[in-house]
Amino acid sequence: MNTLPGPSERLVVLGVAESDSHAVANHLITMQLQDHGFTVINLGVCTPLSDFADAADRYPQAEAVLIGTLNGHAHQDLKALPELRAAGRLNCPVVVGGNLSVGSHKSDADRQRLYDLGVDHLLSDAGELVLLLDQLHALRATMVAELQNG
Amino acid sequence: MNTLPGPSERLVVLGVAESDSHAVANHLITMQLQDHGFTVINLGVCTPLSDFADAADRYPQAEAVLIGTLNGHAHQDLKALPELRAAGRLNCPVVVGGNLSVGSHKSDADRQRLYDLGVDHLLSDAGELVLLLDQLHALRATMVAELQNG
Amino acid sequence: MAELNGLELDPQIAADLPGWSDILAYLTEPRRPFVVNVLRAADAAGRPAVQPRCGVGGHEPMLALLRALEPAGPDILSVTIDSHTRLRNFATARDLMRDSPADLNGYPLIAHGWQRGRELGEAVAVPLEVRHGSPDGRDLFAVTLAAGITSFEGGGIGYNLPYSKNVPLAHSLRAWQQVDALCGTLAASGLVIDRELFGTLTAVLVPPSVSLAMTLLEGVAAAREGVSCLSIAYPQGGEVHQDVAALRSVRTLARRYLGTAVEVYPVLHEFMGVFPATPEFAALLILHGGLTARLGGATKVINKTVQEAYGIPDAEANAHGLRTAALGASHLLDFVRIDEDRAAEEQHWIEREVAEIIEPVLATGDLFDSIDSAFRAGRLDIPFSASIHARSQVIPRRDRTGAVRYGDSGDLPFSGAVLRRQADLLREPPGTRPRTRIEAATADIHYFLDKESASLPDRSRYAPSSPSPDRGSE
Amino acid sequence: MAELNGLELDPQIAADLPGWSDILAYLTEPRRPFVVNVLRAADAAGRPAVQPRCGVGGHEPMLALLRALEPAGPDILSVTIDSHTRLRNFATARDLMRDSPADLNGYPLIAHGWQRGRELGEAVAVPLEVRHGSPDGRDLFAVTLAAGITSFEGGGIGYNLPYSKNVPLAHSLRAWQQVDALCGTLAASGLVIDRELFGTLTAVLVPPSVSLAMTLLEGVAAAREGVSCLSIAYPQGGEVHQDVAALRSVRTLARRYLGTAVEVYPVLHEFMGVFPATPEFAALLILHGGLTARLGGATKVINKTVQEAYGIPDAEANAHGLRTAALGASHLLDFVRIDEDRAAEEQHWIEREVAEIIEPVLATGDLFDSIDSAFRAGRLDIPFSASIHARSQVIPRRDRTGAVRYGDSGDLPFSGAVLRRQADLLREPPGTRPRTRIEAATADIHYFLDKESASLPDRSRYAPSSPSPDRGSE
Ligand code: B12
Ligand code: B12
Repeated sequence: MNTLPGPSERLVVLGVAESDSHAVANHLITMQLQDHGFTVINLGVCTPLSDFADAADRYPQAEAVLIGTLNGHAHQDLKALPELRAAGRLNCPVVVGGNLSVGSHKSDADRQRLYDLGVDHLLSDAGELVLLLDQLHALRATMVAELQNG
Repeated sequence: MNTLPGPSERLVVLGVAESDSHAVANHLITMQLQDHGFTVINLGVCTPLSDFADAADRYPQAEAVLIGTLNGHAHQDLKALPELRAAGRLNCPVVVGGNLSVGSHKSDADRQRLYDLGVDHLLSDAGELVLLLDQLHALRATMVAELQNG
Repeated sequence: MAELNGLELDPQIAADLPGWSDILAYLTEPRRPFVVNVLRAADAAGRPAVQPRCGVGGHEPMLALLRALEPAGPDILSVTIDSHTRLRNFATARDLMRDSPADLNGYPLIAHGWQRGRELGEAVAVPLEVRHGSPDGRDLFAVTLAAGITSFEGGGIGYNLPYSKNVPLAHSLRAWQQVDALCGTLAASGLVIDRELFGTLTAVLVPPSVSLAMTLLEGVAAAREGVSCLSIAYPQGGEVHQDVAALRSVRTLARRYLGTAVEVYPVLHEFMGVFPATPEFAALLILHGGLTARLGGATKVINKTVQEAYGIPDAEANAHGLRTAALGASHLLDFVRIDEDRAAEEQHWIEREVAEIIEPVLATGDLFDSIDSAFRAGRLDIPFSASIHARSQVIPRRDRTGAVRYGDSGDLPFSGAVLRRQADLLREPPGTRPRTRIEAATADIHYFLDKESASLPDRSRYAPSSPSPDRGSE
Repeated sequence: MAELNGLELDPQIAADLPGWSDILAYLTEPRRPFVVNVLRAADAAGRPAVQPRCGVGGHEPMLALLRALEPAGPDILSVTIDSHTRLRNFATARDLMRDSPADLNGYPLIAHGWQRGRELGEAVAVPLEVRHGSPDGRDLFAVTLAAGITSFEGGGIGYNLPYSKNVPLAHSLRAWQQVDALCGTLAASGLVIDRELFGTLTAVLVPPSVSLAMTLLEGVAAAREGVSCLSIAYPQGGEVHQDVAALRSVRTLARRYLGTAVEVYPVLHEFMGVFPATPEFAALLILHGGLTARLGGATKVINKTVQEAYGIPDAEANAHGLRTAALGASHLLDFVRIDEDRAAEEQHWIEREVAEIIEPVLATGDLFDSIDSAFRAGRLDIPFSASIHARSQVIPRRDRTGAVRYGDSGDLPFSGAVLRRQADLLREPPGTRPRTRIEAATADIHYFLDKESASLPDRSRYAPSSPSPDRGSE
């Protein structure tokens, strides 16, 4: 089969980082993704990275794990990512969005150290999320097709 | 005689620089010096430096020539000072006060180039004026006394 | 469990504390500044006290921050606590304090310890308040007291639902009951600790009657334990008549439900929603908050800063915000009148809505059980809850004046009159294009961003000089 | 003397000008923006247009300044002229333009020439106004017209007495008569040049009726020459009811004395006295000016900046001031009401005082002679005159509300009723310590500095980050 799965089959895992209780964007993103036909496994606020990994294990069809982090603690809250990946977990794309470091003067280093942990995509506006998910989805479909054909 | 002259005998020449029409400080300084017993020869606003020299010639007893300059044009408006001094004029202390250069970011160079023209004292607050005049006055009295005694 | 005068504590933390008599001795030193005195003076003068939020990870930087802010004239200074400490991840806070304190979004007071806490208080002349967001703040309170800090924010509802995912209300209410009880003991011996209640909740589009209902229930609980000084905070929503009415309601409702044994001070948290990014517009909103505080008779206002949209502010921006809020709250704007009839009408309805929400809760048996079961049933509720223990069936909406209304009041036990008025206020003029729930929510949440673009022409070409918004750096 | 359509000019300057038909052709190009259209639109919308002062010596820096300010959303931009050009020291202006343009406090338009003037207009989309302070502005007006600039500030009284020492009024009035006559000719052929009258005068403590009396006399003279668009500027004194009343009086008095053939637009110059030095306080005053403009129904407001106390502002501070004034004048502060009864009472008295000052002047023979002899006799007068041709027997004082009153009205022909009211308003409560004339004048002049120290606690410890006040650098 070469066709993309229907929208109702699309699923993502969403949540807010471990030390962070900012809930509003989480509520809105859930609505937005649902309106776009996604099934959203919403783990809510204050979610340790290991809980994200558990959810990803439970839903292997998840297209991505989406982690919001507003309070500036992104780096600390995602610190376990290399360890979990080394253990073969959280292998789907990890997309992180929000306000990514403490303070009003941001630097590229703040973003780089998140990439260094293994975060796949950094977004600062959830408005870009559906577009990114669609791109990732198309990419996966192409790869699957290549694997099947190759 | 070693005693200072009485206050009523004290006289200054006051005015505002050539291109400058700011009048309020000029009105206030006149009142202030009069209240302190000075005779004020007030040349008013927009007064070319040569007019100050003329007044100084006319009032050789003047303790100082006081020039206000608010509009930022101090340097240009006082440019003739070296020339006049070279011609043996304006030999009493020249005191300049106000806002001494164009713009909101002042530098020491703005002040230095006024000293370089020969300005004797720069004040930014007319409140310091009477004190300065008294100091100059005392100094002159000492020098006169020394000349007489020496 | 260890214990400090009725406060159950983590044994390790308790072990590090000084003795109770040492704590009392330090608190009673004559030069110890008490927040309650500042509040009394501000209230008497009719000029709101101004207080910034502030907290950084390192101890020296924290001392420097307090010292940098003091000349800007705060009446009270804050020790804002980092998120790990709030959530009792004390070990994480301690590790970060050691390895990269700048990565902390607040001051880890427990990790630094009460001795350093005393140094903070001694560094400045004005009194301090500990501001946090801990569903269970008992250990933090013990260290706060030991540090000689005389004001402590929080309550069993307002520091639970916005600040954690899954702490049962029964747990947080009992934790805060212990805090309040200890304040009661201290008050009985003449040491008045100010307890501020966080009516701001989830901050974004909080209907005034939801905010007031929660703080009044917490207030009843606190008063029962003998707390004698309560600061009741309300978050500025942005529509001045509504905000003024809400602040004025704090006093009438407190008299009605808390009696006269407790001193109650209304506090305004300057606009707590999504903040505009242009410095001039942000400054106007900060000034506007100060003005709102004064018009509403607030005793205190917590200022925002022009860096709110960007991240935790630096000291300079915070000092600027503080001064701007103070100017808004000063006599300079004495000439400003508002439509008092409109404010009075708002106040009437706010008081009525609060009564309809809390009176059934106060009427039945045990207060904590009653609160707990009301939340389960949705008879108490908050919008955009962080916690799974509130249903968030309440959906707020701004009306055309910008006032925050109930688009859906869920299972709040409102009378027909209240429900009809809310529906009327939100009725769109005929021919209005219907909006999706996300469009409506986003527009209401971005209210001041939209006003900002409308009022500052060509804002798109605006680029802030040094800090740039995170969204700009993408 | 050379001549341009009735305007007598310096022959050298005239020689450099393009022909009259070229000037007309350039002005009538369809894309030429006219200030009058901006004023009409602002008036219709009920939102004051906002305009900064701006002028630097070099041409490229001037282009850069205009381009830097445009994104901040001005409705009109200024070409502020340097002092040498104002006083017709064209040679000095030219030398400085060549050798050290940064030493000029404005743009020397005559030295740069009309071609560069056109480049300024073409660099931005909004129309320009030439703002100066020339007792005799004829040559500057010729270059302004040739540059295609459609608004020109000044008048025979307001651009003489504050701006020079010894230019006879007879001279300046006749110079401006020629400017007005040419505007009349242009208006007759459909090209409406906005003429702004500088009611700000000496800016410091100007009683509203003095300001209005002068601009109305100039307005009568201008209307007689056929000028069809007049902007009548009034300087914000700082007491809102008085300022609002003065702005509203512009419209009623203009109808009474100028008839309906002239379009008249009230303009507020944001506080023109000694400006506070703390950025937050300065910003509040700038916002307050925008609000005053809107409440008073001004068509335009000229903004100040947080660098006013320090020196000519940089582009960033000017853009900030512009945005802040615009926010003050925007719908955001719609909720603000003032005591309308108080404003109406002020307006009644301002109108009466103006009538008492100008009606005798308008009643007798030749207007210019009449103005001239009234100034000689002190029946017309301004405080703190720069010129020897006004007596400055008028001594202004602030009353306890901050409104500007007549401490001494000299020989202004006021009725007993007006004099009694002024005396009553200034009567000190019994037991007040009498002040010397300097103490009183200084306190009134430093009104906002004193409020600044009172409202921002511990201002003594305030140190501005980069620009520092000149008085601080001593
Ligand atoms: C409302 C609010 C609160 C409320 C939150 C209520 C709740 N439970 O939700 C309260 C008052 C409780 C609160 C508390 C705190 N807050 Co807060 N808060 C805000 C505020 C004002 C608005 C946030 C918001 O709701 N925005 C609305 C949503 C829709 O927008 P958003 O969150 O920005 O999300 C957008 C993007 O970030 C992105 N996005 C967000 N999540 C995700 C996820 C994914 C996967 C993607 C792709 C994108 C994405 O897309 C969204 C839409 O564009 C902001 C400042 C501001 N922006 O004005 C501060 C702010 C986020 N808070 C901040 C902080 C620090 C805290 C505290 C730690 C207290 C403190 N030390 O000051 C605590 C948090 C405690 C904890 N354990 O985390 C800081 C973060 C600072 C930093 N990074 O340097 C901010 C920026 C304020 C500031 N300037 O200091 N806060
Ligand atoms: C009122 C005012 C005017 C009035 C003046 C009316 C009049 N004829 O007097 C009007 C509106 C007409 C005006 C015009 C202009 N002004 Co003006 N004006 C001011 C303002 C607002 C207050 C000045 C004032 O009267 N202060 C009250 C007196 C009591 O204080 P003071 O003048 O500062 O004087 C104190 C000290 O400076 C000092 N001092 C002053 N004189 C002297 C003399 C001596 C001997 C001593 C010892 C001390 C001393 O002591 C005084 C008491 O402490 C200032 C800004 C401000 N400070 O808020 C701008 C300001 C001085 N003006 C300024 C300018 C540039 C002009 C113009 C050139 C227009 C322009 N390009 O913007 C024209 C001047 C035209 C010309 N030919 O000079 C600039 C100067 C900028 C700079 N240096 O970089 C200022 C700072 C405004 C600004 N930020 O741009 N102005």
